[in-house]
Amino acid sequence: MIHEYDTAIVGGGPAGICAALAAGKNGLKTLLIEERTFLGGQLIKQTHRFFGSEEEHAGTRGIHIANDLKSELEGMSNIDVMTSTTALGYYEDGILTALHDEKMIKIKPKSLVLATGAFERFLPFENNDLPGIFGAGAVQTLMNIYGIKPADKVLMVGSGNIGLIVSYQLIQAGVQVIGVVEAASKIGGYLVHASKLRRLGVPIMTRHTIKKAIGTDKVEGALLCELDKNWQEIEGTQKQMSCDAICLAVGLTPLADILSQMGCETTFIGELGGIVPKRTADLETTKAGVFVAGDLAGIEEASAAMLEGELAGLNAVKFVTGDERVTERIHHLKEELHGLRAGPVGEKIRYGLAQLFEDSVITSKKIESHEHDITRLAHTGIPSQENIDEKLPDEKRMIKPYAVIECFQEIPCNPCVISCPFGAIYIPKEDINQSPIVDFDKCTGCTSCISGCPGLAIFVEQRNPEQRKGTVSIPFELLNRPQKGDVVELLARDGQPIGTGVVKRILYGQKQDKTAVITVETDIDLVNKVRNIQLQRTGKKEVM
Amino acid sequence: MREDDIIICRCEDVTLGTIRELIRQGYTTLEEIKRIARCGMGPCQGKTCTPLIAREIAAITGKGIHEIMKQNHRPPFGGVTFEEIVSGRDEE
Amino acid sequence: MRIREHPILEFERGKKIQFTFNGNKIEAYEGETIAAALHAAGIWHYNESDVLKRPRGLFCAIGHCSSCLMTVDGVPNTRICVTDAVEGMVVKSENRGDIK
Amino acid sequence: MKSKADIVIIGGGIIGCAVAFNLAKKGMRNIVVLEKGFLASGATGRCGAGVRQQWGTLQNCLLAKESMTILENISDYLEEKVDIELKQRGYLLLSFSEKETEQFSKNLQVQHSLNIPSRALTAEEAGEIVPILNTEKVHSAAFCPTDGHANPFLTTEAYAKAAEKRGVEICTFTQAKAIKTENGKVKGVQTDKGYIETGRILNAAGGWAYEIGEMVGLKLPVFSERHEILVTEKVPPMLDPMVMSFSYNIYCQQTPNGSFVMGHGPKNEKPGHNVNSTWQFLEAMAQKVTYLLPDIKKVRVVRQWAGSYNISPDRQPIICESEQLPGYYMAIGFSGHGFMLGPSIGVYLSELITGETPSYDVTLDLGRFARNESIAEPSVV
Repeated sequence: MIHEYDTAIVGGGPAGICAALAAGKNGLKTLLIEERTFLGGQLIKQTHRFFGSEEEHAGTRGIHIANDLKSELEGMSNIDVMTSTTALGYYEDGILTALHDEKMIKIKPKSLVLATGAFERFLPFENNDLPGIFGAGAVQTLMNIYGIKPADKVLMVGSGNIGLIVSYQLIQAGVQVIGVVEAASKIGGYLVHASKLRRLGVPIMTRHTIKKAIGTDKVEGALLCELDKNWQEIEGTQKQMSCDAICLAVGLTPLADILSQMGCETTFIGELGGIVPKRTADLETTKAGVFVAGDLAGIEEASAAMLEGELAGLNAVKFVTGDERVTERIHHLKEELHGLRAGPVGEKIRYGLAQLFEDSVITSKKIESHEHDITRLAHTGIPSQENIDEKLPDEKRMIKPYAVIECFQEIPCNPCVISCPFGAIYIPKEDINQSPIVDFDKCTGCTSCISGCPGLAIFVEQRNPEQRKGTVSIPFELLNRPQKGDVVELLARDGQPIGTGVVKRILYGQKQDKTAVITVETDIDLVNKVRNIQLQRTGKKEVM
Repeated sequence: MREDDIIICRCEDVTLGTIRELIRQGYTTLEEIKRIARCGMGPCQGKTCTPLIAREIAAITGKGIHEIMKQNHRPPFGGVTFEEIVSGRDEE
Repeated sequence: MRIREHPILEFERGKKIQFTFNGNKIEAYEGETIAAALHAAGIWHYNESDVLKRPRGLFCAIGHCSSCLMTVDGVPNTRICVTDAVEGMVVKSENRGDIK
Repeated sequence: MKSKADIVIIGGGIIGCAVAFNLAKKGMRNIVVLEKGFLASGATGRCGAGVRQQWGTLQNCLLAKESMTILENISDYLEEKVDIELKQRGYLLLSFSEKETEQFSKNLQVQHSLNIPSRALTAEEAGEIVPILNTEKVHSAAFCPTDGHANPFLTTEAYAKAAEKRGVEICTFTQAKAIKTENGKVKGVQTDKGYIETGRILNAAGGWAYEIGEMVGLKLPVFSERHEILVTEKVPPMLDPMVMSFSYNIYCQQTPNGSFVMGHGPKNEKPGHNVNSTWQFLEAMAQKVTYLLPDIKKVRVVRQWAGSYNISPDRQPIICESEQLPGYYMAIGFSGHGFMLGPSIGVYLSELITGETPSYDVTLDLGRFARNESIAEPSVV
């Protein structure tokens, strides 16, 4: 038999689910197929809160977004979901074959949305196939889906968002990360993620690469070297590090095989991740009625994938029914996407899309860095004192609690604005890409914003010059959470110990959603230096 | 650098040394290299090796990656057993 | 090793089951893939590669690379990273020295 | 690219490369091979790779046997150490009826006259050679242990390399666009990379043979037809010889690396250049092969593709110089057997071109159809 549908969606990640919801809510008989046993794609491996705006679920952890989307799907009777189902091929008679329930089934959809996502790149170095070398996705799958510790000591290769986030997740899972290696001269991912790692004591080695994995039957270490400006090894810079696993996070490539087999035209655009489909701004490929969304359309953040999914789904609705009522929403989604990509971190994707749409105005310009004055931060993950000073109120104001937002890079994100009950945080020009600013006249130092920040980049300080003491409140989402009254070791932005302090308050309720807000009291001079704490090995409660 | 200890295609065990030698011999398309070295014909169907080989071809020949990355994708993706095909045929 | 305590996540494990890998008993929980259970048991080295006889183990964990193929209940080339463990399953490494 | 040549060969498959090598070996200089893709990118590289000597007509048996002899000694023949992955593990032909068995015994007589070591088998004996065979409906079988298969891509490459060593210019990614004639003679070939002056051209364009005929106004009696094929994942050895059935219209072999390659002849296929794959082929193939070789049912198909058979009226190749247009040679209409006949056709055609007495006494000219001398080969898939 042949299963007929108005639209079939291949891939049950964020883009595919949003496409299915958009199609289903507008009355299409919809089929969503997903290769894995579960829906959610990469979302279900994401323990961090999402960046972006409220519309893309910003401030919510990926795992929770996945659950929200799944329960929305469950309520839709006109959407059939087939998990453990692999799309096998698309044929000239419009039949999509899929492996489902140990059968090769035939599906005839009137329109198609491909949201097959991406796969991880591999890296050539000596012994790159040794057991213990894992893709970042594999590491995330093991620890975040199955709850299995991937290794004891891991070297991360790649400092894009995936490399940085997975490193942090490894530490959350109790794994030691011995360092992050990055061949470029600057950290690739969001700098707030890098700062998060640095204050946990993880070195980020820019302009370094892995030469060789050491070991016979499994990884025992890695040989690294430094690179010059031409990406060549600098003699005499080899160094060996001991580890039991090497995690590769060197980028993603769109999974375009079924798409090109279908005869949709593709093109190579490095900025979008490799071979990508040619498609319109409405995400329609060169084959009428075949749409793409998510990483397949170009590697981007999950927030963009969700918007694209809905956009593709609505365009499928328009294609099948001719219904114009979705047009307004389509227009809105395109504006949202435009907004997400408008800032400096969106430059690569803008440049890639300009090549796709042959926009010579943009492609004639070379990508330049607009990141002013954050050079040290971009190289090391640690902001300079000048950067930090800009974020502080004047000295008189410091006797009352105030928020310090150590967010220096223009990234599309605004949960801090929403989290503040006093309206004290604002983003200039209402441009989601601008860095947030604290209005110290309104800020009460209530710490609401601390656990709301996806980058864990907000701290609340207060200084008491008379007693030469002060307090600092920090976000904390690791194991071995200290208790009130504990004497803890205080760590600076580079993870180095700088003294001790006493835990005065812990907020760990529903509102914090597992990101504890811990307030420690310490010496006044350390207030602006403390960015992490850890239980002292012998640390016992202070005598109260 | 020991090119023969650098694996490009995990499925068919093809090393960087082999790929570079083929390119030097004049095989400068993915399809030719696939047919000679079998990389891309294994279980993963070229997902991991293709971008790496394209990069090598580009580095040695000076061709743009977009020119090189043209190749055919053939179904059934991920594979399907004969039994599963027959079961689908008989599905009512 | 299985993670017992995690600052963000809670793992709901299924029923405890057992299968064999190259004759050795391996414990798993229902819902875990074979690869996940092997990893938890500390088994990283799966087999030797076909031609160059290099040691191989888990790599992508999403069924895309060919690193984890094993014979499961007699079916060769099973991607153990996307195949759930089942009570009593017989899993064997593939060393294909006999093919040439 | 040369601007002048003694012959321009259109098509870089097994035929074009084998002819080029043989001509060069005979001392012809200035040979150019034009190939619009890479070598063996057309029918040669898409074929089932088998080489069988079990035919029903004497001339097919002869050409196949001579080809196999060349392939068996390919390194000596090309004067270069090459590996074409030749494996001679036999062809097992299955008969499912009295009538087919009768045909097999007639074929065997023809084969034995050329000392081809084929023999008749009972169904049980067939089952011993292929233990996974379902012999339920098998009436009898025929087996030739020296039949086998080789890697088409490596074989074509080996010929091409040997030809290049002897001065042949092989232009890949170069397409013949037009053929210039003057006063009924071939004058040259216009390619997308320039013009080559030549008095001789060879149409060895496989699936595109008709179009290369049209370039000079010839309506060649050939058409292209899609034939599909599939390959499985690698599994431990299960099947030694190539198994073939004319009544089931299928062939199936397990290659040395462990994967199965199989295909079948299509029904009601429209002539044309469509080489898209179909799901219907997968279903038809799966049904047949799981019946014949039940143990294969758990093996995964990992890739399917199609290639063009260039089909002639009697499903036999047409090898000759055009009577209307001297200097225009053709090696077309192989109807699915170009790879296995390529080596001997290379010899035969080079002799035709240089005007020598051909080594083989065969009738393959275009005129045979007008003379009602079509070849009646009974055993084709």
